[in-house]
Amino acid sequence: MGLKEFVTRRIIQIVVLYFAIATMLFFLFRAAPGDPLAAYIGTGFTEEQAAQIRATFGLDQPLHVQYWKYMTSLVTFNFGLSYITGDPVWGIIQDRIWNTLVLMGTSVVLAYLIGVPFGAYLAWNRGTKRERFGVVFALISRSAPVFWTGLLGIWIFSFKLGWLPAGSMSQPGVTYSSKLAQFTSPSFLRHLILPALVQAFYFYSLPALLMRNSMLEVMNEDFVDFAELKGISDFAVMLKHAARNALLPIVTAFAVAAGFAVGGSVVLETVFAWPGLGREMVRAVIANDYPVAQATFLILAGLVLIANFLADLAYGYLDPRITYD
Amino acid sequence: AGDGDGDGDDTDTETVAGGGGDDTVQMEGFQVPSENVVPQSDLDDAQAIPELTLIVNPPDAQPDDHETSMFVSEEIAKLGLDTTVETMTWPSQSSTVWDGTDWDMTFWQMVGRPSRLDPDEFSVQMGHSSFQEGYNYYFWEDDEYDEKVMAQREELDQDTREQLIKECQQIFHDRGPSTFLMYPQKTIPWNSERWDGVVELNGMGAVNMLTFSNIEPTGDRTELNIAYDQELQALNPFDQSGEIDMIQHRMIWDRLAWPNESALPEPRLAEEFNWKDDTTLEVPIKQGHTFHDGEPVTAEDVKYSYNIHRDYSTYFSGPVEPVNEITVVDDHTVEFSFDYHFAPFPMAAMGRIAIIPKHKWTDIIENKMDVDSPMLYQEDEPLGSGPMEFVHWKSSEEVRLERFDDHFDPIAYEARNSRIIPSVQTMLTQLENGTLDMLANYRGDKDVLKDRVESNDSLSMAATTTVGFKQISYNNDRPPFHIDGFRRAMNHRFDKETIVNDIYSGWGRSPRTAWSPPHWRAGTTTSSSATSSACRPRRTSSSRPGSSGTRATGCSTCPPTTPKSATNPLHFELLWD
Amino acid sequence: MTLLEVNDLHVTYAGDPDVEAVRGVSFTLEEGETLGIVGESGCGKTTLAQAIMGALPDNGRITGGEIIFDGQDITHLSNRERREIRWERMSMISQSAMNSLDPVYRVKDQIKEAIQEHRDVSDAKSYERARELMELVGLDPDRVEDYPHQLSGGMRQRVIIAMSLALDPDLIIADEPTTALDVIIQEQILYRIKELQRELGNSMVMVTHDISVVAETCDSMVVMYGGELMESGNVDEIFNNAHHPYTLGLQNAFPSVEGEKRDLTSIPGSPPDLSEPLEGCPFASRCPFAAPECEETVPVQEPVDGHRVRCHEPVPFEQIRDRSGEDETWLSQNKV
Amino acid sequence: MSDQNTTALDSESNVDALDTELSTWRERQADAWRRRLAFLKREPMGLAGILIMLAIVLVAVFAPVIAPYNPTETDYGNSLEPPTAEHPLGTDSAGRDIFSQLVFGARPALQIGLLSAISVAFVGMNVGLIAGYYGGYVDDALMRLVDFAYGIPFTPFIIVLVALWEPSKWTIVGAIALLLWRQTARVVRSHVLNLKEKPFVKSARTVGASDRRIIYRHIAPNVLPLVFLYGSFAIAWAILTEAAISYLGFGDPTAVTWGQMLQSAQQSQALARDAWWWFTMPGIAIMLTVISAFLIGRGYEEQLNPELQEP
Amino acid sequence: MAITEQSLNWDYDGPIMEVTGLEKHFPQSTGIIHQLIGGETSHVKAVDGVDMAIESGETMGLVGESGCGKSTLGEVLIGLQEPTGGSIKFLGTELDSMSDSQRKEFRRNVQMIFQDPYESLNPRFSVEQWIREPLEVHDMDNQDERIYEALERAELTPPENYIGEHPHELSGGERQRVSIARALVLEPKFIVADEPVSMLDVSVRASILNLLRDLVDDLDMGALYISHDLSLIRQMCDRTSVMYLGKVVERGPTEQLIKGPKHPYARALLDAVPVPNPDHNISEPQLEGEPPDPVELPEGCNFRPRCPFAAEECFEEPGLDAFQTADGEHAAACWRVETVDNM
Ligand SMILES: Nc1ncnc2c1ncn2[C@@H]1O[C@H](COP(=O)(O)OP(=O)(O)OP(=O)(O)O)[C@@H](O)[C@H]1O
Ligand SMILES: Nc1ncnc2c1ncn2[C@@H]1O[C@H](COP(=O)(O)OP(=O)(O)OP(=O)(O)O)[C@@H](O)[C@H]1O
Ligand SMILES: [Mg+2]
Ligand SMILES: [Mg+2]
Repeated sequence: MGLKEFVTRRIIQIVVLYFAIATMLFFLFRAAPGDPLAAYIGTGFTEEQAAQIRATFGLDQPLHVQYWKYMTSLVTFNFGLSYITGDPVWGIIQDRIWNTLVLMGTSVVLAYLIGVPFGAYLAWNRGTKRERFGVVFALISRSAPVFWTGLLGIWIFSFKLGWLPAGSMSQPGVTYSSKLAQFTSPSFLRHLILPALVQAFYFYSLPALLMRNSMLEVMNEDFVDFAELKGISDFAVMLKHAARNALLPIVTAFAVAAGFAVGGSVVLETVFAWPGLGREMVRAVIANDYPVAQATFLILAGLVLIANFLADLAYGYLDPRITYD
Repeated sequence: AGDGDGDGDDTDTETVAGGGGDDTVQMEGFQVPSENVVPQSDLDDAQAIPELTLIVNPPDAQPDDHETSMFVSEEIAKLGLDTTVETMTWPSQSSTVWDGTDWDMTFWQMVGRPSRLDPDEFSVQMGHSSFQEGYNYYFWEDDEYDEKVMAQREELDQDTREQLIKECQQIFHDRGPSTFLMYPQKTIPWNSERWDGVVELNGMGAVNMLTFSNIEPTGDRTELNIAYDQELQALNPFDQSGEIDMIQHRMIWDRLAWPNESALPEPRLAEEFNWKDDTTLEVPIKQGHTFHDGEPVTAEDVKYSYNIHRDYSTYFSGPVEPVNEITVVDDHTVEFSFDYHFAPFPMAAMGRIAIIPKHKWTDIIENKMDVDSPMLYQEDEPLGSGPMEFVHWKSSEEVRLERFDDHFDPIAYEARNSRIIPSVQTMLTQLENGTLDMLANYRGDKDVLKDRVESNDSLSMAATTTVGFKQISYNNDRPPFHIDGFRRAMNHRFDKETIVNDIYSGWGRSPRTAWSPPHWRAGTTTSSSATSSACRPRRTSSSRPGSSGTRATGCSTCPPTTPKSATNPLHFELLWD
Repeated sequence: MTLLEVNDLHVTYAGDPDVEAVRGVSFTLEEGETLGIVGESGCGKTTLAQAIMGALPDNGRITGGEIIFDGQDITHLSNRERREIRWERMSMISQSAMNSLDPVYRVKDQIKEAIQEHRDVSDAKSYERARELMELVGLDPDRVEDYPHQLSGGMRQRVIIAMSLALDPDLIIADEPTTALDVIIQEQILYRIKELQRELGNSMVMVTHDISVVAETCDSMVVMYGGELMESGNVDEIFNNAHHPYTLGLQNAFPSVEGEKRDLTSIPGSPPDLSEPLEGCPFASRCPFAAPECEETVPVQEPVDGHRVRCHEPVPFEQIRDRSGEDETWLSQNKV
Repeated sequence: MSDQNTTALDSESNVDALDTELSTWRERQADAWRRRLAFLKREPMGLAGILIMLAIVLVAVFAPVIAPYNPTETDYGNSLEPPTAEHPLGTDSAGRDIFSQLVFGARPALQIGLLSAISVAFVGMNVGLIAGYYGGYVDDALMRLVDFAYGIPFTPFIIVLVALWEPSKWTIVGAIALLLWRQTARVVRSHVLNLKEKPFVKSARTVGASDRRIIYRHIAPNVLPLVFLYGSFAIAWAILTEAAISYLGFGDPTAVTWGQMLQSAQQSQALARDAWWWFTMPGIAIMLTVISAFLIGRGYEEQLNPELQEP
Repeated sequence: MAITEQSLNWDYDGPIMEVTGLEKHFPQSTGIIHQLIGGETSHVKAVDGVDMAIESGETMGLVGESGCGKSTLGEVLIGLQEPTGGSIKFLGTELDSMSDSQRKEFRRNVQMIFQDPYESLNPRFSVEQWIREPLEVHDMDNQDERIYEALERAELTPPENYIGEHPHELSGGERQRVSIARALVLEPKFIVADEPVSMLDVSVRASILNLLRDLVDDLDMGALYISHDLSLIRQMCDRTSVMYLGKVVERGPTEQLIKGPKHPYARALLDAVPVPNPDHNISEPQLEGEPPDPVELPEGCNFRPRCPFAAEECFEEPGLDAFQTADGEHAAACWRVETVDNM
């Protein structure tokens, strides 16, 4: 099977999965107890007005009609109106997708940039005190809840030292001509440092520990010994053969990491008041703003699926043995 | 009930003292009718009640509220009743209490809002029997009350209206469907080194329209950065449900009227209010004023703006309901004719309804709305005629408004950035390091705030007692709370001074009455006195709640908690103090 | 001329417990000659090969003796010196040659890597050389573009052979190059190796457990047991005139398609534990002829009939040779 | 081995035989255990993990004995006290003893951790076994289910579930069980695919063993260590997740959990008040528990995977 | 013996195992899309029309290159894999038409010994448990006795020493003996041994081979012995089939076949076996390259593309009886047998 067919098949699979997840979500929310519109309707409305509002949100229609509308929204991005503000949901969340992507992207990239060499270093120093210490350190950062390290980070770097902003994404009152201008502005980067580092501090341990294990495994492979036999220098063997092969499982893990990163945005963004999807989702869930909650969830799920897909592609690219079937 | 612990003298005195037995403040204004003493037979019924449950939110969100509930519960226990405190999150509390009937007592709080400055809102919604689905969630009914509270609505004469309100308060107090515990103070810190002219509005606090039209930068930073802890819901001139939104609205869209320093409606876009007779109000508007896009503001716009509230169901459909017709007299004059005389109109409608550009909204309503309700339409660039123009709204981040230079009442600074910062800690840090100039709704610990403000020369703080309050409500439909006397016994059981001073560390005021005094009589304080107003009695460790009788001694060097303006007419001082 | 001389070599693996895998092995290899090393699994063949190549695992160390290659003592070389010899002068086809190719690089890149690491050759030149080598080992030169997984086991083995020839080394060490392959491929590969060696004139050490492979491809041979050398010498000599009971046992355990069918004998028992120091002959416990002295003293390597044997000769060699062909001889030993 | 062969022998030697048999059996069992636990000697980190976990379990079991105060008892007079002799780890803003809260917090942490681990292990193992063993459509269907679970963002899903239903630890455990089995299932399946081609499984089939027997007697024991490994990771995940959920405000507010403690520290501005004892301690407790689970898992993994072992 | 319900025909005096036209084709995995657009699935023809009959007490050798389908044939024979065509008869009863109880009996009576002694025992079972399992599955009585007996037969003596051991405590040869004991404990009538000694040390190979041979003789079993090495086959087997790309190309008594192979492939196979004789130097291989994948097979004789003798006629498929000796025992599927013979 060729790459093209593989990609087509994966895309079809992803689309089907996506719709399945969406369906689950739809019924999950319908099955939830309570009137979803209670928050919006409040107490100031008559029955008639309430009914009108219900109609506005399409809640008066039979379930299958609602379901159909909901499913089409996945394609049209017309996720309906927020129960709280009445605004189109897509308008509320579209910017946040970027904000989340930038933060999570930065932290995952950072995590990999730190973690992979660190893991390789650990494997290289196998059996030494340094390695042991390194592993424990990685495990510690993996055990500390992100929100807690986030709090500590804020406490130290913002409250105590005053070096970094304690949250949000920008200086007040600044307008940017484009997303690019925004995401490259010094003020934005200053705001990005702490949350990205905190998240990366958590995430780097996954590639680090995996890289270590995978390196150790690869270092036992015959081709590594053989490369040494060929008279190739130790460093070149490590880099060209051991690390290169050890990277393969790390790529797969990238999908998992990205998945957790996307999910973890919920916590991180709340701690750092980052205006992203995760924080919006938390807000929406607390406020019973179902359309927004559903839409953010779906976007997050979509991001996870895309990350999985990209990891698959990258794996296929990196590992010539993958034959796409 | 009251016969359990020898402390029962509260129930058999005819004159009820507010708070604990040794409360020295006399409630001179109140006569307690003798039939309100608990009849023995009713009490027998009451004893059949096994255990009373008091619902309160978990201590984490509001530790003081929780502590108060614990205190209250202990006090009730002293009456010989079994009580427990049940912790519930706000959603469960709301569904149990608000939507349900299976509850005994609940801790409840209402926050101060500008519209609540007029006693109408509280007195009607919390007391009128038709609001049992609403704020009268405790199922209280009183025919006399209903009659009086509706009568004040139609009363044009302020003095008579005050009298009616006072009578309503009296009835409410006598029958005690819920016990008022305190009026909390709203604490608002700002950077007084950079900003001058903060107005502290009695009953409201420092965040109000007067502040934002008054305030002036002292240095070269001419943008005001103000923090909110929540996202605003909409920038829609017909939807003002969110507390956060209100100032933004008022900066973007003018109203015909606005509340002055005494919280009385005062002409704004209107030149004057001209009651031609009981049911006709003529309103000339300021000439030469334009919307931000340069189009003139005309009488047509005013009529159009008001008609939307009549045509569609909005939050203000109520206040415009008595309006029979709106006529454009000329380009700058509209005339409202009413079905009956409607006294609250200037405040309830003219002070709140935004004037929108007809030329923009006709198109929106005809062509652009997805949903048949203008309340649900969000303009990309909200357009009004207020002192500030909309620049951007980055959701969850900030709303930026810039000065509209052609306004008839121009402001002295160039822009206002409303930052959305959910974390109290972050807010505070940013205020301290100068990123922020003011915290619009600091919900954190007030002692912490005070410490920070005191240790920072550039910061000031206003602590204002608001019209919001905290109360214990009883389920009036359920024994033993269906007995007036029982409720009143409870009412007098709790020493509110202790609660305010010991539990809330003095950040509030103990009430002598139901809801609020009529705030149109209240006044303002200028920012100069505000910092010191935060001074309050220090809690001493010996004055524990429960050790009834001991009370915190006020800090002798401090002025009274709430600053009083010299111009405060305070007709109802008696009720208030 | 002697190309390789191994004198009383000892190799120990550090561990818990330590394993002394090679225990005093000596032999010489002449230029252009092929030497076969045979022995049961675990007797230290690979260790010996790796020691010569200087490619012992991290925990392995030469603890005694010397290796002299082309007149140079290469027993203890620094990494850098070692790298200069490796592949340039001696190359290795390892036991696990099938897995010796890095799965993520094309064949050409791996051959080129071997060349360019040692010689300053242009890309184009080394690519040409890669194709040339592929042809040499009987593969389609276009397959240099393939990834290892696209080749069959036999082909991969050929690629490794091609690679080992890349720099035309003096010595090729082949450690069981065909064990994992079926007979047809085995024959093809062995034949190719032999042909190339004849053409190019390099020496070779062929490690295997299959004495028939040695018989078909080697000039001289070394029989190892329990880390020690049992018998060594000319292949013809050893096959026709073996002296050591172990060599004889091995021969009798081997089936053949040639000649009349005969019953096979097996050597009961199992090889010694190399982590324990051994007094006496390592084979003593399995040897049907063992005498008390066999258990006590290590026999010295003695030249007998044109080859060397390490045996106390508890009974005369003629007797040993006669009796070792019978099953009962071995069965009479008490089985371990 | 007792059977007909020995019946002819006199009873005394019979008893002797039984005795020696028993003692050799015992030795064998002891040996087996020694072997199983031997890795601890080689894996000091794994040992540390076990010791920490053991300590936490003890604390949880004897919480009422250890804790000096009732963890929910408010004492507003002693609020926000830094550590003293009376309150070894200080008090929170409602005067509740931090140490006692920490001690009682070990209970829900372990409950959630262990229950999640068990359910994750149970579901994951069975799905993996069945998918891997039967292959074909069963495999396809189950693996699509795994893909499905992988497509769902973890924390958000749990938030939705917990928010829509009751905020209790059971909901959290349920939600974790609903998702986290995916990894176990995948790993187990790939091992089963491998194992079922092994001659010893083929041998069982040749002998006529039923599918159930093959799956649970032959294959399952060989994937059990893996399941255990992922189970230990599930403990860690579950505890971290519960903490995060509580922190975000979706936890059961009346429960005494470490996450809930951090949530109330956050709510009460413990940072601004410099009440470090309040917001550091629960974090450290979470970390210790989680890291002990990781250490155990990792030690075990090092043991399972010879390549990872030190030379 | 506790076998109560003997529904197989034990008095059958034909070959114990007989297959005709046996086929096992594996579909090549192709993508869903490929299938959706109606693409045809190609097949790996691992076993492609094999006829074979094995008598009781006889060992049939199966020899061929790697990948020619030997293991597949073996596994199909004992019912580990379902054939895609042809028939298998055990004691004259068609496998397909067996009742449940007959199938159970079939299972009890056919066993297999695998190549890799390190993977053919469950690492978690003790020797006793491992050997007991078949007895449990078939609910046999006198289990302990049977276990001892089987161990003794497999020359694991004394059994007490082995019974409690776990696989990792055993050497390769001992493991293979345990496998044999397990196969024997049910007293099967037919056994497949798939390269049982290829991973064992030379010194123990002989003993396992001898053991297997003796067992087949003593227990009057039928056996199929699989290997790619004719020298091992020679030690074991009475008759031998040579397999190439899923087909048997030559069959005959082993000695006869080794002395005079008829099919060019059999010749090549024989020639490739190294001989422990120093006078015998390695000669140029008769076969170049490797067999093609059994997916797209050439027309006519499978071996044609590699055959040095290939001629015009070879484009037609030869039957196994294309060339037979007078007694019909030694047969080869080759058009050019005579030419080959004369070389
Ligand atoms: N890295 C190592 N560490 C410890 N012991 C080792 C190591 N490598 C090999 N050994 C031991 O050294 C002995 C000799 O091993 P070696 O691989 O040289 O044998 P071999 O003759 O090549 O066997 P085979 O025929 O199985 O390849 C064996 O007992 C083996 O277990
Ligand atoms: N389950 C399977 N699915 C697809 N193809 C298979 C399967 N099993 C075997 N084959 C293919 O069938 C052919 C015959 O395989 P088989 O294992 O029977 O060969 P063999 O003769 O036993 O080889 P070896 O000597 O290497 O063991 C090979 O091409 C193999 O790839
Ligand atoms: Mg070796
Ligand atoms: Mg096979």
